[in-house]
Amino acid sequence: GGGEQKASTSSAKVGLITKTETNPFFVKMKEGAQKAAKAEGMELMTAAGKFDGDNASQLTAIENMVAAGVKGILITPNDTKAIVPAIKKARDAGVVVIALDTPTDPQDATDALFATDNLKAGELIGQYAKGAMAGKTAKIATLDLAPGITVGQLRHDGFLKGFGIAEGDPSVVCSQDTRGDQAKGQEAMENCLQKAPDINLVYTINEPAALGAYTALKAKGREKDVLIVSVDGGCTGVKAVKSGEIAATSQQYPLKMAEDGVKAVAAVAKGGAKPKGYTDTGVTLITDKAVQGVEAKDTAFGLANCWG
Amino acid sequence: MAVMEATLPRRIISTPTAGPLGALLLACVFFAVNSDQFLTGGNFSLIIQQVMVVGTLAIGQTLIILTAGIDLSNGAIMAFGGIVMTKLAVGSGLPPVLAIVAGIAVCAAFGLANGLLVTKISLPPFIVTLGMLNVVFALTHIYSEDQTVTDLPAALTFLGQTFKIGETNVTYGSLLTILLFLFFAYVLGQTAWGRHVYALGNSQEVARLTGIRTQRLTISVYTIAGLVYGIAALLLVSRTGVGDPQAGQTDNLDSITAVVLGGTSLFGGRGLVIGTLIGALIVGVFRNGLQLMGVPSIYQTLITGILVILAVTVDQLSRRRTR
Amino acid sequence: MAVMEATLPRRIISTPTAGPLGALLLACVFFAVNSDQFLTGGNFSLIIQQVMVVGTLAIGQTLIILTAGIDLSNGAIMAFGGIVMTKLAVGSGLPPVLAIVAGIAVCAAFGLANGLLVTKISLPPFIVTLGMLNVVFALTHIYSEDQTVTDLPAALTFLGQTFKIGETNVTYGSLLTILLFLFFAYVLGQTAWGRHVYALGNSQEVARLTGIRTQRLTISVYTIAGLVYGIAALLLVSRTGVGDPQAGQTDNLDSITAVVLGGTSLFGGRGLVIGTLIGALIVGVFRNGLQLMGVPSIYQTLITGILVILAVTVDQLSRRRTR
Amino acid sequence: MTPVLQARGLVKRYGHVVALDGADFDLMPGEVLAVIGDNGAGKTSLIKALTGALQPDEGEILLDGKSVRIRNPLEARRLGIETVYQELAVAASLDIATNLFLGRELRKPGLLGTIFRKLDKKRMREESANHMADLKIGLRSLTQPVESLSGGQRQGVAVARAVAWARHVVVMDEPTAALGVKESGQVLDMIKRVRDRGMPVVLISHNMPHVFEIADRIHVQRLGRRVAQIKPGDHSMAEVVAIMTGALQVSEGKSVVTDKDAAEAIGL
Amino acid sequence: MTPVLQARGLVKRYGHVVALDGADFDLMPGEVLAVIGDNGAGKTSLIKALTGALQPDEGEILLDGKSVRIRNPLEARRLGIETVYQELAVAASLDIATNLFLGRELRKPGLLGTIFRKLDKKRMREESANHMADLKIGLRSLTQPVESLSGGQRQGVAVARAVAWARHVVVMDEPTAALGVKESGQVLDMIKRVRDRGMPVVLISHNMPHVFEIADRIHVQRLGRRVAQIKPGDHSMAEVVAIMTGALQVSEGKSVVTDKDAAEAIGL
Ligand SMILES: Nc1ncnc2c1ncn2[C@@H]1O[C@H](COP(=O)(O)OP(=O)(O)OP(=O)(O)O)[C@@H](O)[C@H]1O
Ligand SMILES: Nc1ncnc2c1ncn2[C@@H]1O[C@H](COP(=O)(O)OP(=O)(O)OP(=O)(O)O)[C@@H](O)[C@H]1O
Ligand SMILES: [Mg+2]
Ligand SMILES: [Mg+2]
Repeated sequence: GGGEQKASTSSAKVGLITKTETNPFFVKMKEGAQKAAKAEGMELMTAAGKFDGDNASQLTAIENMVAAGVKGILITPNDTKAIVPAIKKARDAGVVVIALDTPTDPQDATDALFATDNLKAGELIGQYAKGAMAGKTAKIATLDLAPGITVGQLRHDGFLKGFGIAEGDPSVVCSQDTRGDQAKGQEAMENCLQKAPDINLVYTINEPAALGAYTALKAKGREKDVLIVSVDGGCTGVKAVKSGEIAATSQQYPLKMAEDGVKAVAAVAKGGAKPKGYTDTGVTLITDKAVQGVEAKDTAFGLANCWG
Repeated sequence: MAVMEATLPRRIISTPTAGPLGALLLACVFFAVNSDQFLTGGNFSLIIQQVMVVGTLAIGQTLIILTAGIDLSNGAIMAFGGIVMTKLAVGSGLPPVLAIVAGIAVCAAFGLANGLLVTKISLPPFIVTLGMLNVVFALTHIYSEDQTVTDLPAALTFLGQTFKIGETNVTYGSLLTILLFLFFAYVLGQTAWGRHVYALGNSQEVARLTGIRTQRLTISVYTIAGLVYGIAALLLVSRTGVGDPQAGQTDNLDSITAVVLGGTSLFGGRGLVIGTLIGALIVGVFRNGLQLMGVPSIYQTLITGILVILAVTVDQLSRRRTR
Repeated sequence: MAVMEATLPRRIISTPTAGPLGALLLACVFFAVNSDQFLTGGNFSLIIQQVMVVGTLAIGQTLIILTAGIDLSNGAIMAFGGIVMTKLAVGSGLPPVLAIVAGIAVCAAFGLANGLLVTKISLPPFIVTLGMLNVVFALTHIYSEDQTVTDLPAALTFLGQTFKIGETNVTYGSLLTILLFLFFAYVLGQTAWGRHVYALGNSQEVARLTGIRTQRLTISVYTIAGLVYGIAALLLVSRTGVGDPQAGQTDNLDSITAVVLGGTSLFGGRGLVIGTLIGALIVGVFRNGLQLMGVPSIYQTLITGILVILAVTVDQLSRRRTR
Repeated sequence: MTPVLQARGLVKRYGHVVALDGADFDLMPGEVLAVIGDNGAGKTSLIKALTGALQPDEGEILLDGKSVRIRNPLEARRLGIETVYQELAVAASLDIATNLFLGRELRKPGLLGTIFRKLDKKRMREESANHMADLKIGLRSLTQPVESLSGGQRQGVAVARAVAWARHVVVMDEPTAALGVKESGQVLDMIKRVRDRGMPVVLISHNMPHVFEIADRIHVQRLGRRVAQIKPGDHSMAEVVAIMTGALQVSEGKSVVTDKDAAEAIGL
Repeated sequence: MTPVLQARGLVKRYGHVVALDGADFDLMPGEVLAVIGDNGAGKTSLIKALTGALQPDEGEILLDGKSVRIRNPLEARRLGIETVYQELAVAASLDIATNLFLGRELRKPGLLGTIFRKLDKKRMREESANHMADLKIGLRSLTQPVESLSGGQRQGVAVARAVAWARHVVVMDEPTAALGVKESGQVLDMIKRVRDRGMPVVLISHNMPHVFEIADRIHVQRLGRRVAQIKPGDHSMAEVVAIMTGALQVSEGKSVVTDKDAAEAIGL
């Protein structure tokens, strides 16, 4: 990383604050930011929350970055509302703040937003599932993130919307939090199957949870007749789509978000105008078994554009 | 003083695992009444599979807690071990078995490092393992580059295979976990090393004055615990079929919960590893049973919290009665 | 035996906070050399703002650890308190000051509950507060419906306001935190209650035999700690400007880290609350300094882990030398 | 004369061990009563029951002839009963002065004390120094933590505390066990002085010379019961030891040999 | 005759307290050597230094005339030195038999023992029963945890362990302090029997009658130093006490009064 080089007064600094340290999604984001920063001759500083939803650490990171004299901060907010006052302070101090991946609430609390629409990502996968089920009576398990985390909520809501059902619909027979963790996803699926052995559609918050679900289904010999759909688009996930373990996933583009973000800050540093508004970095449904009426790309495209 | 003979039922009640065992049975009865799917061989096999990783971690945790220590780094060490064995097995051309050995050895090495810091510089175990937690966590992510390792050779997933006992599928991993518990029950109860661990937990000074090499003993405990975490890593890998850098982040507290629910004292010197197995099962039964009953996640958390307290309360009250 | 008079420097070295203080100063020197922005009044004011929430939680944690207990639920209690005061202030028409009082009272009530469970049923504090952690976490999410509470009245964010000392902006919250530390240093060192807390931590049996009402004392400690968590909740709310149901999830371990880095023994009966302040500052200085140096975040985790161990090592070795 | 402190039929069981098996107890005004008995005879259990440190399963306790329930050591203390426990009830990390005043600290006069509840450490230190000097226990500094003292010095602190605060009865469970010859002598002197103030003292001791030197009466405990109450003058040391071990029995004030071999072995 | 165990100029400081201030020590073959001194005189520190439990800052230790460094209690034990420490080195939650064999457990014969390293609990229990019976300490069960014993019973366990294992020297720091008259007598008998086996015994005690009954020689410790070595026959108890407290000094085997008042006070 760029941290090895000592703080030099010559190059302008840009900060990247991700939700957590460890999700490959954010690792890819850092990679994109690093590449762009190098190209622009800027120094990148990074920080992260300690867990999904950790607002305090992000707040501290913003303060420290402002103290370190960054030109701009790119942030994927853990708490879309709670972070707003801190962002306002940073902007008051003359720092450009761009939200990546997740909008703040209100959205105009940041100078700009480079993001995918998580609700849309969920909707796509919901529509796909609806088509793929082809009129069969669905028995759905949703493997969600954790209580109160916006992304998880948006994707879940989007899925239901795309599938055409409301929260509390009886076809959802099992809902469980997994923290996006593979082992927890597996355990949740095992218990769901114990509870409702006839589940035939599984929505998961991300691909690790999906793979956990797959492992649980395989142990029961049910992996062939249950449809698993997911969101994220990491390389492991797309590979799993290719090999048929997961039916489809909504792919997002963290690398592009971060690259664009750094470039925008660099432009400001060079005296250009501040970035504005919402730039959709796009979401694509990846599957090799496309269904009518839902636009999708195949896994070859997915693998070429995946992260992680 | 007059002497009353201890009758057999009295004896059973006064063993330290009686309370936890009672709590476990009560929980089973409750869920059996409230869910049709609970009381099946398959479901129990499932619960054991679900608790085997934390249960195995909790064996190492029990050893350390018996010496009046504590280990906050065990989940992180396990995650690192899992990444090492899977990365080596998939990427390096090393035979899978050697990769497994290397992964377990790395875990033992971190255990050794904990032990050395605790003894040679006399640092409190809590702070050593808290620091180690951060160190190992960071190393895991740096070494794995946050990539999940997939397409594992069969040797690494063998323990996830099942065999049949009657109608029920049981994984080799579950069997290994049970064997590990029996092994450590034997070691703690029937060997000199085990007795010394208890003596050390009672009082380090007393153990030292009795001529026990307390430093060597402590180091051996932490190293063996590390080794057990390595086995837990293998169990985890075989269960999930991947090497996952995100694994184990809440397992430190979960393993401590299992140990304490099993009746082992956090002040050291008192407790049984079989109690830990029961403690791990209590947690697993609750999670499984509540889910079968269709309780939403957040209420599961609520109920688990209440029941952790309740289980220990039952244990405590049952002990008080026999006093 | 001959008696040597303790010379003044010798005395300073032998106070339990000397080691932590040394570690803190060393860290400051290091970062001052390695970053231009570190050694400014503004930056120090920032660090204090950043540690004030965990620092205040750590005051309560210190009280409990001094009694040989531990509190894993403090972050969760704070989060709940924060939600209660913000929801009441925003949604219920209650005057903001009453909302604050209600929030603090709720925290104190949870502290009381912890205390009652620890004393009346003699449960181990670790397990009580672990259960309570789950319970309060769940209640927070249920009560808040997972919504962040915004648009707070001024009374709730007043402590986030700044005033000037010389050139430097200082928040009222920072000031309150410092005052709290001084207050508890006084209470622990200069009042009978404080002395009794130490006696209790030395040995509950000894305290009981000396005629201290150990149950009442323990309950008062947990309740007061809860009250302090309530103040931490207010500090948090004023700092972030919102009521956040996700807050505080790692603050339990962070506050314990601060206490231990400050030289307080986890076995109870030994330690100073001022040490805790130093411990909290050590953590804050590292986070801030490493960030200013531009160290990538995963390496920050790595270095923090190493330095936690190192700081305690320095402390331990400095004590050994004076022996 | 009504006994100051009295017990009837105390029973205390630990699991299947019966520590007290219907023990009686009588302490007369102004006397030094020695309680003797083999290890495990239930002496400590008896005085713990009398001082609120444990709750007997059965039996009655009377103070000045009135039935009382002493639910905890604090209540005993309020009733003016001070105890030196065998396990040395001192807080290891606190200093001597703090230990002496633990649970009844002195506060500064004036507002500092009433509102700020500030301790008057200086005065407590001074008074502690006086108490310790009374006992003639040499200590370098009253501010050193008790854990850094030798076993005997620690015992001295516990004794000094009990004597300083007692208003009604002083109970001491083997106070001289860890003390040197000089210090033991000082504790015995102290006990005499307490008695001379008119306050009765209960002394548990295994040291027969001490018992015979100081006790007005001896309570012999055996197998959880009082088996005899005797006056030191009426019996020789060897006889008392024989009663303690069960070789002799006392009936109506006279000794009766029950275990011939044992009695011979001890030379009667 | 070369002394069995010898020390020259031992110094041990705790912060600014000097526990040992150039202490010498000599133990002759086959003798019972009593070490006496006031509380805090450094007796425990001295024998801890001799048995590896603490490292002296200065000074030399010689075993059978050869300079040795005893770095820990295990080394002392290997050299055949067994110690009963004042703090009762017993593990509270373990049972009596386990405590007696702690650190030198017996394993089952055959494969069970060599490969499976299985303890022979039955044999350890039996042998423990024998050792405890030797000491005539009555115990209901050898499987009860030590923490449920009375103070005296616990002390008995520690003494029994030391005597059972010693091969070269037995060191006892106030072994009878918590013991009853009968049990004390048994420990003294035990010490005599150990001496009769030809093994020297170091006995720290504050009980002058015991010391005069059993000691062949007396080492008087004062202010961290040995101030005298005397034979019980040569001096009266009062004189010895006076030496201990500094009222008398011994030069060339004869007592010299140094503190006239003090000497008068004790009736010399
Ligand atoms: N907490 C306890 N748990 C179990 N048994 C106990 C407990 N306390 C005492 N006992 C048992 O009760 C009996 C009486 O003990 P107690 O301490 O009263 O004897 P004692 O006369 O004071 O002996 P000593 O002279 O050795 O101090 C002993 O057999 C002891 O083992
Ligand atoms: N760990 C320690 N830390 C500080 N001071 C100590 C320590 N151990 C002993 N001392 C001090 O050293 C001196 C000698 O203590 P030691 O225990 O050797 O005396 P002793 O002769 O055994 O006394 P006693 O007859 O009371 O057992 C005492 O003043 C004591 O306060
Ligand atoms: Mg007793
Ligand atoms: Mg001593």
